[in-house]
Amino acid sequence: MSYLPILPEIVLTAAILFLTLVVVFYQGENRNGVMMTGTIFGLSVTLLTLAFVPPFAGYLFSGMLTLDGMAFFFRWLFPAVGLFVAFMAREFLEVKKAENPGEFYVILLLAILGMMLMASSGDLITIYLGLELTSISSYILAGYLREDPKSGEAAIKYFLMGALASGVLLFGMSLFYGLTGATNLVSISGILHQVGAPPLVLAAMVFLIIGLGFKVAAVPFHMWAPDAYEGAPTPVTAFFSVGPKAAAFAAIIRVFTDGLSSLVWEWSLAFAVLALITMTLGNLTALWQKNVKRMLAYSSIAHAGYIMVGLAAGTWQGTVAMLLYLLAYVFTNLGIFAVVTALGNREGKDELTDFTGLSQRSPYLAAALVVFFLSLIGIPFTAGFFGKFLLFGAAVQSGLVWLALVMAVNSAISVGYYYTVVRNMYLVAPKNKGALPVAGELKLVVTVALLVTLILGLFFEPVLGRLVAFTLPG
Amino acid sequence: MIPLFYVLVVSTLLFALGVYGALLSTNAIRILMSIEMILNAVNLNLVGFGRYITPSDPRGQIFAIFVMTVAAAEAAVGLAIILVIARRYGAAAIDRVRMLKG
Amino acid sequence: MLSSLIFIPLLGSLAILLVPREQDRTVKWVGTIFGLIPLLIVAYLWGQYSYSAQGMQFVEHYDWIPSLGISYYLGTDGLSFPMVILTALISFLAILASWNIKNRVKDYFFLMLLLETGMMGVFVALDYVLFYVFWELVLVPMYFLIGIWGGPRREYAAIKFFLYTLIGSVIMLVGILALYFNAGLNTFDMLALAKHKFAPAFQFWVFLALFFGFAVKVPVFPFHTWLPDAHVEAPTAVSAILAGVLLKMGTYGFLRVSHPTLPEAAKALAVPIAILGLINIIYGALAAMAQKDLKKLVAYSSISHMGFTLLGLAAMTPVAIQGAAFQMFSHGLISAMLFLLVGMIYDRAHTREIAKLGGLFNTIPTIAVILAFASFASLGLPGLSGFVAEFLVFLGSFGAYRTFVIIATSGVVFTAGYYLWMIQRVLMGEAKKEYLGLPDITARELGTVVPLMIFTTLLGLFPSLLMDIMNPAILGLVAKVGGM
Amino acid sequence: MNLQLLAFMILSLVTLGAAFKVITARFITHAALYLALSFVGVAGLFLLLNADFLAAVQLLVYVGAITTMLIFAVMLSQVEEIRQGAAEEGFWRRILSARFGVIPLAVAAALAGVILYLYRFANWKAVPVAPDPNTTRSIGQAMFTTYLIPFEVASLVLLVAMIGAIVLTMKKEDRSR
Amino acid sequence: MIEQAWIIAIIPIVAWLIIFLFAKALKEKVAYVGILAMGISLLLSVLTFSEALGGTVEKSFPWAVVGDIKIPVGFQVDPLTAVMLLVITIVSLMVQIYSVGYMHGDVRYAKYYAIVSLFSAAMLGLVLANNFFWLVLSWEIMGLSSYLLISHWYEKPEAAAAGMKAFITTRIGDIGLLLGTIMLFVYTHSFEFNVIAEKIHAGEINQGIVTVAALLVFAGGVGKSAQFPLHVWLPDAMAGPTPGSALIHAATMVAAGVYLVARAYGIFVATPYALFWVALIGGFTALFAATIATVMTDIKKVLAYSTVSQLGYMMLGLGAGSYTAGIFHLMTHAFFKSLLFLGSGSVIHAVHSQEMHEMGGLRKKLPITYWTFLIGTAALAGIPPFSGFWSKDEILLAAYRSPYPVLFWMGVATAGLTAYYMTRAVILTFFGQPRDHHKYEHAHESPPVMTVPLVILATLAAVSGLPGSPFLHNAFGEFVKFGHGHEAEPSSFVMIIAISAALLGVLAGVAIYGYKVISREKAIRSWRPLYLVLKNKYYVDEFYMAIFVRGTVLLAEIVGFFDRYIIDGLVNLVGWLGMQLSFLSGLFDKYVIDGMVNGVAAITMALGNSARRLQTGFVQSYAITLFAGVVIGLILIQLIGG
Repeated sequence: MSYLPILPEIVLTAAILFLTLVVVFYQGENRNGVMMTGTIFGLSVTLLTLAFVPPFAGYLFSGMLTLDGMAFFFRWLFPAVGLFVAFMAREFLEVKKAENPGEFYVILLLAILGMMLMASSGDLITIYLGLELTSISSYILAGYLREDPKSGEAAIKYFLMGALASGVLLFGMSLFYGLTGATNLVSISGILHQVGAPPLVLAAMVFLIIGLGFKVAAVPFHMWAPDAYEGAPTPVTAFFSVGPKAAAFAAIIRVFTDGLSSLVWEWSLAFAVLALITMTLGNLTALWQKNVKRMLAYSSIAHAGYIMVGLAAGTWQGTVAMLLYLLAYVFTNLGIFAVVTALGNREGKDELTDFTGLSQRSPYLAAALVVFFLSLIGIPFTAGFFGKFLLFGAAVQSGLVWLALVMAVNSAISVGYYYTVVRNMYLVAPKNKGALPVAGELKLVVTVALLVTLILGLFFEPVLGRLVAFTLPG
Repeated sequence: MIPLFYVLVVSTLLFALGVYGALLSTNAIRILMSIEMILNAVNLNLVGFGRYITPSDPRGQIFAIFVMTVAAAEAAVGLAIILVIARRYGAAAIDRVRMLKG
Repeated sequence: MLSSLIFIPLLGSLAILLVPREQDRTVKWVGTIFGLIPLLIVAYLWGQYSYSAQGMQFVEHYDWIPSLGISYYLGTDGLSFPMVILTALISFLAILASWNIKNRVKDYFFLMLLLETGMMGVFVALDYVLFYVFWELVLVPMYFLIGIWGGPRREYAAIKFFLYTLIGSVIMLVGILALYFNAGLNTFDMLALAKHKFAPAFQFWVFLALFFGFAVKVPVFPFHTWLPDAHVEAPTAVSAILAGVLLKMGTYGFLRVSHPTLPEAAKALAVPIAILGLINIIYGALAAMAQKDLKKLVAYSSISHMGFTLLGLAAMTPVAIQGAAFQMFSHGLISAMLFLLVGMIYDRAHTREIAKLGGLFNTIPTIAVILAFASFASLGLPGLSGFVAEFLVFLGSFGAYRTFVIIATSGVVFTAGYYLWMIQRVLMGEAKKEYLGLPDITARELGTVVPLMIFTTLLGLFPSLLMDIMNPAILGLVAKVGGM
Repeated sequence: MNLQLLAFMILSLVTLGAAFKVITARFITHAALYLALSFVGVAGLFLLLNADFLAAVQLLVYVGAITTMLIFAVMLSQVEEIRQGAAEEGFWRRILSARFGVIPLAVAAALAGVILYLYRFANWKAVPVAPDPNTTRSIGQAMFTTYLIPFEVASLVLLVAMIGAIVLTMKKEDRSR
Repeated sequence: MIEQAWIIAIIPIVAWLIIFLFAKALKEKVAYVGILAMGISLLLSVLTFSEALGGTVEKSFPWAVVGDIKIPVGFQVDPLTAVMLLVITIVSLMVQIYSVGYMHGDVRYAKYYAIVSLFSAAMLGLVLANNFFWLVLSWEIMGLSSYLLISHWYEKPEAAAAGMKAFITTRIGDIGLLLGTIMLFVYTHSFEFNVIAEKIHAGEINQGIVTVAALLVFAGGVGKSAQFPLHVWLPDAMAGPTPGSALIHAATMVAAGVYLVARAYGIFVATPYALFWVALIGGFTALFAATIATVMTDIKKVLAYSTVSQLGYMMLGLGAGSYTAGIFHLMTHAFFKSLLFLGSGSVIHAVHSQEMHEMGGLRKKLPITYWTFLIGTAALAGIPPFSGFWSKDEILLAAYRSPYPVLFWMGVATAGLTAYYMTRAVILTFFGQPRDHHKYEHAHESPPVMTVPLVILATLAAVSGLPGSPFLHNAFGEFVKFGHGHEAEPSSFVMIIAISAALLGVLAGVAIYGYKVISREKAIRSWRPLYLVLKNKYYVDEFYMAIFVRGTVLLAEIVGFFDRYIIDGLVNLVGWLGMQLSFLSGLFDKYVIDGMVNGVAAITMALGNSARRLQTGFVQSYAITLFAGVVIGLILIQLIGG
């Protein structure tokens, strides 16, 4: 049983352990910088090894891992996300004078490892463990700024709700174990096909939907998200809105398409309802927000709603649409948060009013932010447009025309709150004068995110082609 | 031989008690305890199913073991966070923690 | 060649980004040059254009996203080529007229060239997604142009413009997607979808969705309230483009998309569209008469003139549609000229209040004479392009809507009324002392207006210049729709 | 009424009773101890369900580690309250009050009711085979073959918990010794 | 030459361009450019006239292809055109020469000459056009030049107002012409007069349509030739420079309406009903205008109303069935009316006032003007042997022969009144004691450049009647006739009546104003109400102003208000309402809503607000929603899933 297919994970673990030692023993003054370069190096090597690994390794370690196209997609996406967040974190940690900046990176890498496992697991146990690894690291990251009361509050709320939700998830998993006698997804789906859909199976499914739904911040289990996003340090919020959320979606796809494929009618309907409520409530509440991070939290909830439309379609086109939308959403959001971090590092707080006159203070960031918002709304020439366009198509093909229309209307509503930021940036004179000095890495992150959003918007074909090839069923 | 249904009844009641505790208490530590109870209920479930559905295979118990380890880790981190809160708000009274809202 | 038309302005806008912020003059020169090149290309294309060829010319067809059937498909025929000429001409003149912009010159010219790319793209795109992409692209620079450089209530006008058009275009997108999925040809190619037979009931709903998207742009009666605000608040050059080109995108949408693809629905809804067109004419003319602000008067006159296009569209006889298409081109020239002149007056007198202006014939004679010329062109004096368009629309729609045409002619009288009343109050009378020292028209300003005057007169006397281009396409369209 | 059933009854009562006391105990320290008792009850149940290794682990991990940690946490966070012996005031009043008392009770009861109702209908595919006598060996064997990956991940979970706890709580005493 | 007759129209356009472009350089010399051009055109017209005696010519070239129809451009030269070419070029030349003196030192001298050249070109183009499309084109350019001319001295507010009034009133008429053209085209698929006429004769179109079309075309004529309902603009048009008025508002442009009826006579003949209306309106306008002219004190207003009346006369002639009579009177009228106008111009030039009461006894001071004015008056009044008598006689003859005797008596009454008010004008201006001595002293004869054209026109006014008279055995009738031109045999009765009406008018004029046998004041006092009505021009202007102008402006105000407050308001109202709603819902909520514009957006804000307030920030409530969600989920899935 060669370990080549999981080489990237092994390399990442090695990097984690090595960096832990560095944190303990390196006493030099620029701990923050050194740790960041170490993390960057570790993640880059992981990405490199991915190139040598055969993407279609199939079922490994007696079903614990299924390394198919989707797993490959996520296994390079998450380290990339890690790179972005690492770049964003350095200056933030320095500005906020966090006590122990080193450990931040170790916990971040652990979280990423957890997410990669979630995406490529073939067994309920590995999903649970991957989920917990990511969640626990997230609780810690949320509360990382000990002095900041908001960070503590965010952590406690996230922790308590997270623990309860994983309790619910576990209960569901135990029920499925009881009903099918197996924890491996493929065997579960085999047995379920014979068993059909007795009431208890449906109940177990509900537990799973809610347990994972919580992680994705689907309404009505989203309550923790706005507080956690607003309270947590900005790079962590960036990570939350992109990392664990995408991993949770990966887990949902894994569980529902591989495991519960026989109940496709039931859970697609459930997700359709969830999608409707989530996107509508997310958009509506976002209109009111004064704090940018809280507004982005609701926007992220709304986008979770849009992604769920892919699930509601219940077809492989839906899955492809979801993956692509996630890709677009991930990089656009990272770009936005990079700008928010840059501004946050200078202004201290993240109120909407701090964005006034940004177009004069740093035109590049302002223009980038406009492009990112356009991508989130789904204006053409941006990645977001094609993401939404595919979701729209998948929904219509599965007959959910009403859901597609709701998505269109929601996109129109979302213009409302993005517009207020753009208005402040361009049409209102800057509150405090002076150009905004932006750290090098943040500019790098914004530029890369901008490039991905635009390139995806324009040359959409290669990405779609490869994605379709990977995730074809069977 | 104890019928499976009885075990499930006990685990469900324990689960319900855990949930009731979590919703009711205002002291963070008490909520943590309730969470532990919920996890215990799940373990009971797992072991029960292990015994009756797959007696020859230790699958259930292994799952339970992993749940335990995670529960331990969770408790550790949870308490650490609670201490951070306690330093700020004195007692771990959750209801005073209401800065983030709206 | 068409791609160069679209992407040279884009190149220009990027080039401007490289020019350092404080060198206003270089920014202006770069802008003007990149404005001029498309005009030269269009002239060259006009030479190459074969009047007899049926179907599309200068076609460029590459796969963009084959799995979804989206292709980078450009082409132009009798319907779109005049619009391409109009866009190139008016964009260049608008850029030329923007030389007196003072603040944030670099951003201004960047947005102007971006706007030109968007407009050019709309008229040459033959793929729905490409069409929608350029349609939206026009929206963003327009919002900023009005929002940043506009008049006192610019923010309100800008967001009103943005919301009206965005909602319109979102509903239009739903219509397009409905076409795409219902046809099941897995392609967004306009011409292919036009050949596909859709069920009449389905056609009706999609036509309504598309109608809403285009009607906001034209603007058709109930959705027009954004136009006066947008015009009054927009800077001169921007409102010249807005009136000159943007309004034509709506009617172009009808001719290129709604009528050929959904003929039954177009025929069924012909009468309501004719009525709306009629309301536009009369309502626009009367509202113009009541305006106190010179620019608002011209804005409402645009609504009235676009009413003629709608009437022509509804009649669907070759002559009527020819008249409508001719009106699109001629109104583009005339309204752009009017807005440029109003801008010149505003730059000098710093007011657009008709009551405050007066005796301009003596104070700024050249501008006054040209404004008189433009007003006469606009009220449809024969010998100028306005009359030819209106006459053809009347001629073509007389058969189908006898009573509407007769009522519409009253609109012509009202138009003559408010224009002459404007000339009397603004241009004639004693020279007012506060306007005595004003400088008359500069060479640059003259350069922006003279080409438009020449074109208006040429087309008035020899309309065949434009009609020969349009004829084959229009005959094809009418044959496709089955005529009234 | 064979011996096993009786033992099961007793242990269940112990577990559930202790659990109830955890929630309703007026002093947080008492709650911690009741929790430990509940864990012991559960360990006993494990024994009955032929999960002897698990019972031992339960006792070690839950009763030994987690409860002690809880008590430490209580000591660190509420040392003054405990010194003055102030119980959480108005405990019972809160239990019965609408906002805190009734709604949680209703939710929990409804949850239990629905689950039990569903259990009644479920037909479990029980396998009448005798249980595996030597669970510890089979657990050990499976742990390092089929469940190797989860095992490694569990260790990483523990690692992250350790680092996290240290990072969050360590006082800033002078590090450069 | 007849083949290239269109050159006649092009020369003045070239002159207009030269003047327009090089106005600054030429300064004074613009006049010579205009006069030279018109001279050449006159020569060519004479040539064309001589060739036209031989036969008519018609040529057309493809001009524009519109959809499936082809619009041709073409010209034709037939007797009517030939005569009109001559008349236009002669009068235009005379006016341009005269204007050198009259307009000397005017602030916009070049602009004046540009307008006159442009007008002449348009008028020549009109008579040459062989199809409705180009007719309408030159028709409107004439309208433009008349507008420019009337508002030439736009510093004066009444001139600007008069210009606008002229343009809009004629525009209303033009709409009729336009609709008529379109209607004819829809049924005959052609714009050319001859083709349309043939198709109508062939009976391809039913009678009703033709009548309506004819009446619509006639409406165009009514507008341009200032016939009854649309005559209000001509008197006010006198605000323009007199020579211009002489050319445009006396001789040629206003005659275009009559020319149009003549040119489209083929259509009118096919519908007797339409012809009757033409005659009726013509007759009525003639009488109506003549009565007003009798009380006018401004010399130019008298001539203006006289023109309206004489145009009515021509329409009467055509309407009564005599194509030749109408055109003959048009020719003679053009000469003597332009003579009278130029004469009055030289009087005004001399005394710098248009009020006849400030004149008097100018006979000695302005001998040439006096004698030429006298000849013009005689011609207009219809005193034999002057031209007016012959042409008026022809029309009366036609009216007498026509099936409606009332027309004849209207004509006779008008003839009488015409004689009366012209005599009154002559006496008031040239005879009696000078009423304003200061002006009398300064009065001096106009320079030769003004008097020479007067003399030429005077001779023409005297002589131009002869071709239609029996002496030259009705040469004019032979040349200019419609179809085979049935000529009503002359009746001595009509001639006697006509002469006696004229003489009676002159005697009445002399009696009242010359020897004051009947005192003017007593006459006015006795018919006070009639006098007032006439003085205020039957209150037609006031009526139009009240109904149409005020009505339109009021309607415009309503629409403007409606648009600004109702439609726009609807959006804002809903927006405002929505905000109030959400404000109420957020009453105790301190967040101020960031003024969302769109009503729909405001409603979504209200929904958003309530959703937002669920987020209490209290962990307990989060946990409850989580587990409540679980319970509800379980129940729902059973209901749906089962």
